[in-house]
Amino acid sequence: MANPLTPAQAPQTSEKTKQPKPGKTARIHTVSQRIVEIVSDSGEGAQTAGQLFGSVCAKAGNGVWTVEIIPAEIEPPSRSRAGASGNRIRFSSQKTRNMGDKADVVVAFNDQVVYGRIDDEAMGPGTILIIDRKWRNHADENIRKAYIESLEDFEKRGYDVREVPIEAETLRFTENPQRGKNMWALGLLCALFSRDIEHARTQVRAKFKRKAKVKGRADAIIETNLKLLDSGYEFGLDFFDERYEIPAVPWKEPRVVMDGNAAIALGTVAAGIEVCSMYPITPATSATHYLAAMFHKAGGFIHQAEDEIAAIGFAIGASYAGKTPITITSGPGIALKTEFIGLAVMAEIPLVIVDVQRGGPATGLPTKVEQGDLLAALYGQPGDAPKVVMAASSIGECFHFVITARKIAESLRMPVIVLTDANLATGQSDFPLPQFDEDWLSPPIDQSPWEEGVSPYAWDPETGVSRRPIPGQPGGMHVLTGLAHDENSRVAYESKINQQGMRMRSRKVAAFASTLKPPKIYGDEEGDLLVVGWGATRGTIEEAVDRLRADDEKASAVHLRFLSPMEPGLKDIFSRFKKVITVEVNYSDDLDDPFINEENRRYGQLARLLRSQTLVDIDCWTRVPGKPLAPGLVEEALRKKLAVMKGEE
Amino acid sequence: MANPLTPAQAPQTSEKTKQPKPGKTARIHTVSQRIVEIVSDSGEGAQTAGQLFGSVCAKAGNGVWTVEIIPAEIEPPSRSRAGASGNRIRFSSQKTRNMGDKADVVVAFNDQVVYGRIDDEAMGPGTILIIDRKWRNHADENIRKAYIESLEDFEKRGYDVREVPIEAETLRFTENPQRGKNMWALGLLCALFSRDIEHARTQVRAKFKRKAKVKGRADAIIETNLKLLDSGYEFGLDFFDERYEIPAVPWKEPRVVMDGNAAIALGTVAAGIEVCSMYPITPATSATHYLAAMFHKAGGFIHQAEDEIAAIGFAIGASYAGKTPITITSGPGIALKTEFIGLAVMAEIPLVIVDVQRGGPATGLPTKVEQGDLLAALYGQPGDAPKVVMAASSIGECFHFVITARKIAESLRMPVIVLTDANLATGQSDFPLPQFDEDWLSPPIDQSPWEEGVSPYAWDPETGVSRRPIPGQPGGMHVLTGLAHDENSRVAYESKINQQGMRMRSRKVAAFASTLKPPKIYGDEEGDLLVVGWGATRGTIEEAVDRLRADDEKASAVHLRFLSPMEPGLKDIFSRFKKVITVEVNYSDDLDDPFINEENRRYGQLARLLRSQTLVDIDCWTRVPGKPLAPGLVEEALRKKLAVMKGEE
Amino acid sequence: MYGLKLDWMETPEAPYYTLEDYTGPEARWCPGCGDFAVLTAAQRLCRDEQLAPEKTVFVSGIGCSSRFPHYMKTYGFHGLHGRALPVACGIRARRPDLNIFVATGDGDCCSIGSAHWIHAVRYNMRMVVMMFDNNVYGLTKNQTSPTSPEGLRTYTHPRGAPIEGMDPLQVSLAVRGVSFIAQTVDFNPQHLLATLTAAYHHPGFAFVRILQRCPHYTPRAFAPLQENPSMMSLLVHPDGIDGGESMTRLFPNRIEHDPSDLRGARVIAEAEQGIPVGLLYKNDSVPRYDHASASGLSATREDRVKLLEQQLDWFRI
Amino acid sequence: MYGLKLDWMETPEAPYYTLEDYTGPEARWCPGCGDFAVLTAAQRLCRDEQLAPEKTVFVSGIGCSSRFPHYMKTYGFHGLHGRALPVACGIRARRPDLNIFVATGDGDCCSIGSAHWIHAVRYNMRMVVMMFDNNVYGLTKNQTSPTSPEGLRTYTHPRGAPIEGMDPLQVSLAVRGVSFIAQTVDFNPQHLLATLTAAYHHPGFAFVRILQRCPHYTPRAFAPLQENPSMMSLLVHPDGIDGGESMTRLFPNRIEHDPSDLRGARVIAEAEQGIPVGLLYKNDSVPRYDHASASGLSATREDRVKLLEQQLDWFRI
Ligand SMILES: Cc1ncc(C[n+]2csc(CCOP(=O)(O)OP(=O)(O)O)c2C)c(N)n1
Ligand SMILES: Cc1ncc(C[n+]2csc(CCOP(=O)(O)OP(=O)(O)O)c2C)c(N)n1
Ligand code: SF4
Ligand code: SF4
Ligand SMILES: [Mg+2]
Ligand SMILES: [Mg+2]
Repeated sequence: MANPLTPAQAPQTSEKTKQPKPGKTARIHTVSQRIVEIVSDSGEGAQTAGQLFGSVCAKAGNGVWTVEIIPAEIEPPSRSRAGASGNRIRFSSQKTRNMGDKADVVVAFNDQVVYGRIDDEAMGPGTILIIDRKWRNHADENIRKAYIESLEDFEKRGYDVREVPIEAETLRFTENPQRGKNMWALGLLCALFSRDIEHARTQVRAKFKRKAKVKGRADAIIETNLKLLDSGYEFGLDFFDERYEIPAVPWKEPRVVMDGNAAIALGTVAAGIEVCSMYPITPATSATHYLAAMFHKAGGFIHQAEDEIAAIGFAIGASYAGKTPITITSGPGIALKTEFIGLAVMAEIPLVIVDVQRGGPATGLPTKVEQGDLLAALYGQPGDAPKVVMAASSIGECFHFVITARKIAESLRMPVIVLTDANLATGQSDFPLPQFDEDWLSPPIDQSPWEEGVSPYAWDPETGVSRRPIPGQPGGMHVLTGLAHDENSRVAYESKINQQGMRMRSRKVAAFASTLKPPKIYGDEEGDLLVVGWGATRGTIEEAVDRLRADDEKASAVHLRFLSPMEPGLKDIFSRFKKVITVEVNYSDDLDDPFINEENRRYGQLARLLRSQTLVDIDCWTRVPGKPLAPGLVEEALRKKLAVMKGEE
Repeated sequence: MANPLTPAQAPQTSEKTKQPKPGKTARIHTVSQRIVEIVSDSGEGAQTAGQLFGSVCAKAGNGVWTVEIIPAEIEPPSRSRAGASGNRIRFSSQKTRNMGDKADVVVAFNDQVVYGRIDDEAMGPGTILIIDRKWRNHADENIRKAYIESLEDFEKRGYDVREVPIEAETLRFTENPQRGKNMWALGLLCALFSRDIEHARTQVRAKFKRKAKVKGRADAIIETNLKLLDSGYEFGLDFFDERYEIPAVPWKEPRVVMDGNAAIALGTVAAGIEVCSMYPITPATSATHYLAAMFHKAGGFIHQAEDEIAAIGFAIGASYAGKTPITITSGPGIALKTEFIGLAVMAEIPLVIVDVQRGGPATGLPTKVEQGDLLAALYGQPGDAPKVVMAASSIGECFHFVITARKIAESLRMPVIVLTDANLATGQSDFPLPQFDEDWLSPPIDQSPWEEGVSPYAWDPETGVSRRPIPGQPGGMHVLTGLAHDENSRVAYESKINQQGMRMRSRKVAAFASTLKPPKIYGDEEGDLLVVGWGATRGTIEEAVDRLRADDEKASAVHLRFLSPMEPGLKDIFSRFKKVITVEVNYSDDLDDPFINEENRRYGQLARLLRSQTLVDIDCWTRVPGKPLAPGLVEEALRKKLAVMKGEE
Repeated sequence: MYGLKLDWMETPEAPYYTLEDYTGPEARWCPGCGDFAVLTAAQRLCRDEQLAPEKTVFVSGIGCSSRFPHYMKTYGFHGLHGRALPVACGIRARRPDLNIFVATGDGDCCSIGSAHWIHAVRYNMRMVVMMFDNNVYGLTKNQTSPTSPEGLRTYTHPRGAPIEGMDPLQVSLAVRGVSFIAQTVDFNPQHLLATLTAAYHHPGFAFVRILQRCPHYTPRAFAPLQENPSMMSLLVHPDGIDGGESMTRLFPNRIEHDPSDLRGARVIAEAEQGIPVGLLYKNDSVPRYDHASASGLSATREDRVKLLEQQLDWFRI
Repeated sequence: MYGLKLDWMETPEAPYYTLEDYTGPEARWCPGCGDFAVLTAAQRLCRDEQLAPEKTVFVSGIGCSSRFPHYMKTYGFHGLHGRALPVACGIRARRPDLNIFVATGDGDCCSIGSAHWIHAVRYNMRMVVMMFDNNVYGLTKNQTSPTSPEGLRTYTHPRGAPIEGMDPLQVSLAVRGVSFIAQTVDFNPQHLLATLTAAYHHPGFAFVRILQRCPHYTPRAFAPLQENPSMMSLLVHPDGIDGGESMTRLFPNRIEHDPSDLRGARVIAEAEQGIPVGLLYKNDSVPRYDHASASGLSATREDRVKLLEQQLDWFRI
C-alpha cells in the first residue's frame, strides 16, 4: 500500500539540470519498451524504489504501467518466497496499458524473493537478474549455500545473472542498509535505462521531504538518499556494458500518473461529492486513505463506519438529505451492502458504490486481482433491483467514472456501481491531465419550495425518471419507504401499483441505455475472432489482439464499459465475426473438464450475460490466477482458439 | 398466520357419524370443483373457518388448494378494503394444484372486504356472494347507506347476492359474535357443499381443544362452537335452493394436508436435522413456529439469533461441529446472509438454506408472493460461488426437498438453497402421506479417528468431492478458512491452487448434474409452445396448458426443480417446440414497452438463465401482482402468444 | 402548550403550525397499542416547539413502531430492519439544520440493530431516539425480543424465553460518548411528552426508552406498572425531566437523582428500587461527531477546485 | 506446569500432550507483535490442561489476531470479519464436549462484530474469548478502531481519531448474562496465562480483553504501561486470578476487588485508579444458553421417528 501522505509524484520543479559524469563507454541501445521488476523482502523499500522509477520513466515521457508485488503478510519473514515485495514497471515509447509478459530486468535484494517471482511466472530465459552479492559472504553457512545454489539454478533457467554489491555500496552512506538499498538500486536502474538522474533526484527529494516532515529531520535524510541514488547511478554507468534508451511518447497533452485508488479519490473530489462513507477493506481502503489526507480541504467528510452495512446506511442517509455520497469497498463489503443496495433501488436513492474487486469467494485472495463480482453487482439483491453497473478499464477511467457515476445516480435516482479491481487499485499508469469542468460538480442542494401537486415519485411514464424532494424543501414532505409504494410514496399492496413501480425502476435503465452508443471496435469491423472484455483487462486484450493482427489473424476486440445496461449494438457487432469469446479474470469451466458440456458449462460472468442477451454462442477463456493476465497468456489462448477454428473449417 | 399450536388438521377419530336433519328439498348438483372464499375483517376468524373448511373438503376426499388472504396490518380498521382477511379454498374431484380463477362463492362478513376481493380480481359475474345482512340495520346511517350502495353495485357487477343473518344467528349462541360468526359460516358452507357435518364437528372439536387448553375452558368453548356450526348448517340446508356435491378423488394412498411452512418444519424433522437457526421474517417465520411447537420432542433446537447474519453463522458453526443445520428466511434475510453463503461455498460447509420468497426488492411486499430471488440465490455472492439451488413446486415438495437438500449438502459439502414462496408457505394442499424411510435421517456424527494421510480437502479430481473431518475426530485437525486454500486447508496465494480450488468447487455441481434426469414434459413431447416454469406456479401453468390442449393447441409444459445445476436435456427438449416461453412471478420488461427491444430487454429470471445456457430464444411472460397467478391469466397470455405465432406463420 | 405559545410575538410571515400540520394518514396500529400515545406526544412536541415540518425528519427501521414516520406529515425515512440509526446519522452528517427523530423497536434497536445502536451512542450525533420497547416482535407476530423477560411464551419460544432480557439502559450507559438516557412509559402522556421535549432540547444523542404496551402480544408486560405505579420510581431533580406537579403525583415513589451522576444512573438502571422513569443521565459537554462531520460545510466550490488542481498538479508528469 | 503434571497418574492409554502437539506452522506476525505471547500462552494452557487437540477448536474472525487458529495444531475456524462469535456459539450449541476458544480483534469484536459480541455475552455459552485489543486495525494496515484513543493518527484519520475510544469492559459488564470479564496484557506472560486458565475453567462465557502491542502501527499504545507499571492496577482477591507471587510483584499498584461485585467492577473499569489488570467480574451461576441448546442431545432416533409419525398423523386426512 502506498503511503497516502506521499503520493508518488512530486510537483514540477525548475531546478537546473546537472550533467551526470559520463561513465565508461557502453553501447546504448534504443528500444521501444522494457519491463523491470524490483523486489525485496517486505520493509526494504523496493516498492518505493519501484514507484519512483515508474515516476522517473513517466517524467521521461514514457508510457508506464506498474503492478505492485504485494506479500500476503504485513511483515513476512525475510528471505521468503511468499514475502516478495516490490514493483513491476513497464515503460515504453507508446501508450502502455498492461503489465506485459516476462520481465526484461529484475533487481532482487536476495535470491529467495526471486523464487517468488519465478512462481509468479514473471521471468524467462534472457531476463537480466541483478542481485545483491552480499549473500555470498553471509555469516550463516546455510544461507551462503542456498544463495550459491540459487544462482546456479538461475543460470540454468537462462537468466542473465549480474551480481552487484548492493548492500556493500549502501553501507558506505548509511548504517541501516534496509533503508538505503532501494535508493541505490534506483540509481542503478536510472543508469541502465539512461534516465535523467536529475528527474530522479527531484522525485527523491519530494518523496522524503514529505516523509521526513513527519519524522522531522528532512535534510539529513534527503541528503543521504540523494547520495545513495548518485552512487548507484555512477556504479551503473560504470558497470553496464550495454545500456538502453527508451524514447518518449510524443504526447500531445499534459499527463498525470497515479494509481487507480488515487484516481478514485480525486474523482470523488472532482465529482463534488461531500461524503465518503466506508469501512476498511483491502484493496479498496487506500482510496479512502488518499482522500483522508486531503478531503477536508474541499470540505469533504469521510465516515469510517462500524461495518459495511452502516457505511452504506450512512451514505444513504446523506443522500436522502441531499448529498450524494460515495461508498468504497470490495467483495465482502458488497456482500454486506446487498440489502441496502436493494433499498436504494426500491426507494430510488442516488448513490455511488465503488467495488474494488479482489479474489473471491468469501475472504478469498484479499490482495489479489479478480473480476468476480460482476454477477453479484447485477443480481445480488433478492427481488428485481435494476441499477447501473459500469467498469473502469484504466486508471484514467477510475477518475472519470466516479464523476459520471454521480451524475447518472442523480439523474436516474438510483445506485450506480463502479467496478474496478486490485490491479487498477495499486498499479500506476499515466493518463491525460483532466481538465476541470464546472459541470462535474453537483449543483448545490435545492431547498426551494417543492412544486405543488408534484408527487415525490412523479415518474415520467416514458422514462421512469422523477425528481426527488429533499428534506428542507417546504411542501416536499413524504415518507421514503422500502415497501412497495405508489407515486406518493404511500405503501401500497395493489397488484397494479407493484407492477408499475417495478416497470418504472426498470424503465430508467432502458431509457438510459438509449443514450449509449455502441462500443468501438478495436481492429477491423469484421473478421474471424472477436474478443470481448470488461474492466482492467482492456490493455492486455488489445495487446494480444495486436499481436494476432501482426500475424495477419483477423481478430478484433471490443471492451464494455457499461454492464447494466449494456451498450447497444452488440448483437450486430458479434454477427460480423465467426467466433466471439470473452476473456475474463473469473472462473469458468473448461469444455474438456469432466462432466462439462456446452449446456451445463458455467461460463465466465460476462459471457453468461452476453449469451443471454444476444443468444450468440459466445465462448469464454477465463483464468483466476490471482494476478493480472499477461498479454502473452491471452495471445496463446486466442491462438489456440483460432487454430481450432481453422482445423474445423 | 396459522397458530402453530393448532394445526388445521385434527387426528382421525372414529366417532359414529350422526345423520344431519334433512332440510328442505333442494336441487343437488354434482360438480367437479368449486372455489370458495370466506373473508372478514381481521380478527373475525374467517381464516380459521377457511382452514377448517379446507380440511373438511380434504377429509371428504377432495383435492384442495387454499390461499390465505392476508391484510397488511396486524389489526387493520374494520370494514376496510385493505383489511380483508380470510381464505380461498379450491376443492375438486381431482388433484388440485392451484388457486383457480374467479371464486364461485364468496362469504363476506361485510361489504367493504368484498371490495378487497374485487380489487384482487377474485370475483366475476355469477359469483355467489353470501353476505351478512346486519349492516342494513346498522346504527350508523353512513354505514347503512354504504352497505345498500355496495349491494347495488354488486348486483350491477353480476354477482348473485344472498343476504344472510350471519351475526343475528350467531348472537343466539354467544355474546361476542366476533368470535362466533366464523363457525356459523362454516356450517353454512358445509350445507351448501353437502359436506359431512360430522367431519366438520370433529375438526372444530380438535381445533378448540388445543386452543382452549391454553386458555383453560375447553368444554364450554367447544360446545358453543359446535352449536354455531350446527346452526349455520341447518340454516343452510333450509336456505339454499341449489346445493352442490363434489365427488371425492379416488386416491390410492393415504394423504395429508398442510401448508408449505408446516411441510418444511416436518421435512426438517424427517431429515434428521438437529439445529434450526433463524431470525424472524415474514413469510418464513411460521415454519419455525411449527417447529418450535414440537422440535424438542425429537431433541431438536431452534436458535433465534440476534440477526440473520448471526443465524447463518450459528448454523455454519453447528455444521462445522458435525450437525448439518437448516436456516429459514426470506429475501431480506438472504441478502444479509450473502457473505456467509460465500464462506460456506468456499470452505465447503454443508448447510440447508430455505428462502421463502416474498415480494421484493427491499422490504417490498412482505406477505405477498413473488419468485424474485432466483438470480440472487445463484449469483448473490461476490466471486464465484457455485451451489445447489432447488425450488419446490408443491407443498409435498416442501417436505421432501428439505430431506433431499440435507443429503445433497452433506454429500457435496456445500450449501443448498431451497426456494419456496409466500404462496406455498401459507397455502394448504394435500399430498400423499410420506412413508418414513431410515435413509432420510443423517447418520450419527462420526467421531472415529480420521484416516491418516487424508487431507481435509482431499478433492476427488474427477468430482471435486471430499470428506470432511469433524471436530472430535482425532487426527483430523485442520483450520477451516475462507481464504483461498490448498487441500490441507492451508492459506495459499499461488495461481494454480486458486484455480484448482475454484475448479473443484464448480466440479461438484457438474458431477451432481450428471446424476440428474431430464425433466418430464407435461403434454406432448413436441409441439408449438413449451411453457417453462419453476416453483409454485407449476399447477397453474399445467392447468393453463390443459385448457389450451383441450382446444387442440399444441402446448406442453416443463417444470424445473433444480435451478443450479439445471436438469439436463433442456436444449433438446426446447428444440422440439416452435416457441419456448417461461412464466414467472417476477419482473420482466414487455417487448412493447418504450425503449425495449429483444437485445436490451430485461427477461424473467429463469428466462435469463435458460437463454444463456441453451441459446434458445426463450420468451417470457411474467407478472408481479403480489399474488399467485390465476390459471386463466396465464391461459390468456399464452393464447395471445399462440395467436401471434399463427399470425406470423 | 395550552395557549402558552405567544402567537403575536412571531413575525407575521412565520406560519404557526397546528397539530394538523404534523398529522399524517390515520395510524394503523392495533386498538390500545401504546404507539398511538407516542405518536400524539411527538406531534405535540413538534407543535409546541413549532418545528417546521419540512425541516423535520422521522427515521425508522422495520416493525410496528417503525411505521411511525408514515403517520407524521413531516419528512420520513422508513428503511430497513435494524438500520434506522446509520441512516439517521448519515442524514445528520451534513445537515445541522434538520430536526431528526428516530423510531425504533426493541428488536430493531437491540437485536439486529445492536451494533449500530452501540456506535450511535458513541458518535453522539444530535437526534432524538425513541426506542419502543414492547418486549416482543410485534410486526412479525409474536417472537421473543432481546428485552423479553425470561419465560415469556412467544411463538419462537412456546415454552418460554430461555434467558433473561437485556437492559437497554444499562448497555447505553456503558458506552463512552453517552450523553442522554431517559426512560418513560406510553401510558403517562405528560411524562412522555416532557421526556421527548427534554430529549429534543439535548445537544447530542438523546436515547429514550419508552415502555410501550402491546395489547396484542404482551398485554401483561407493563400492565402491572399501570395497575400498581409503586412498581416504578420517578427520578426527580432540578436538572431532570419536569412533567409538572400533576404528573408527578401519579408516581408514589420518587428517587432524587442527579442526571450528571453516571455511576448513580447505572445503579438506578438496575431497578432494584423500582423501574426508573425519568432522566438517568445527561451530559451536554460530550463531544459530538456531527460537529466533525459538518466541519467542512462552509467550504466553497473554489476550495474544491483548488484542491483538485493542486492534487492533479502533484500527480502531473 | 514445570513438571507438576503427574504423568504416572494417568491411565497408560491416555497420551501426554506436549507443547509440540499444539504448535502449528510458524506464526507470521510482525516482529515484536503481542500476538506471539498470546499464542504461547494458549499453547501452554492447552498443554497444562492436557486438552485433547481433537477436542479443541479455535475460532476467529479476520484480522492479524484472527490468524491465530492457523498457528495452533488443533481444529480451527478462520471465518469472516466480525463473525467469530456466532460461529463459536453454533459450534458450542450441540457440542458440550469441545473446548472452544475465540480469537478476535478490537475491530472484529467491537466494531463490525459488536451486535454478536453483546448477544454472545447475553447467551453465556461456555467458551473463552480472547479479544486482542491493539487499538487499531492491523491487518488492513492502520485504520482507527473503536478502541483507538481520541487523537490517534491513522490512515483513515490522519488528523487524529475524532472521538474517544469505547471501553469493551464496561460495555460487556452492562449486558445481562455477563459472567466473566477479565483484562490482561500480552507483555506479562504469567498474568496472561493465569487469566486464560481462569477463563478456561469458567463455566460460561469468559471474555478476556488482552491489551496487545502492535509495534507496527500503535507502538506507543501500551508502551507507557510497560515502561511504567504503576499506570496499571492489579486486581487481587482470593477468588481472583492468581498469577503467583513473582508476577504480583511486577505490579506496584494493587486493588482489592471481589469479582462477584458487579458494581465495583463497573467502577474499576473506569480506570480512575489505573488500568485494571485481572478479574473484574465472575459469576458461576448465571444460566447458560448452551444448556438450553444441548438439552435435546439425548433424544434418540426413535424419538424423532415417533414425533414425525405423530405429526404426520395429525395432518392426515
Ligand atoms: C432483514 C430483515 N429481517 C427480518 C425482518 C422481519 N421483521 C420485521 S419487523 C421485525 C421485528 C419487529 O420487532 P420490534 O423491532 O420490536 O418492533 P415492533 O413490531 O415490536 O414495534 C422483524 C424481525 C425484516 N423486515 N428484515
Ligand atoms: C466484511 C469485511 N470487511 C472488512 C474486511 C477487512 N478487514 C480485515 S481485518 C479488518 C480489521 C482488523 O482489525 P482488528 O479486528 O482490530 O484485528 P487486528 O488486525 O488489529 O488484529 C478489516 C477491516 C473484511 N475482511 N471483511
Ligand atoms: S402488535 Fe402490538 S405493537 Fe404491533 S400494533 Fe399491535 S399492539 Fe401495537
Ligand atoms: S500489524 Fe500489528 S497486530 Fe498486526 S502482526 Fe503486525 S504488529 Fe501484530
Ligand atoms: Mg418490539
Ligand atoms: Mg486490532
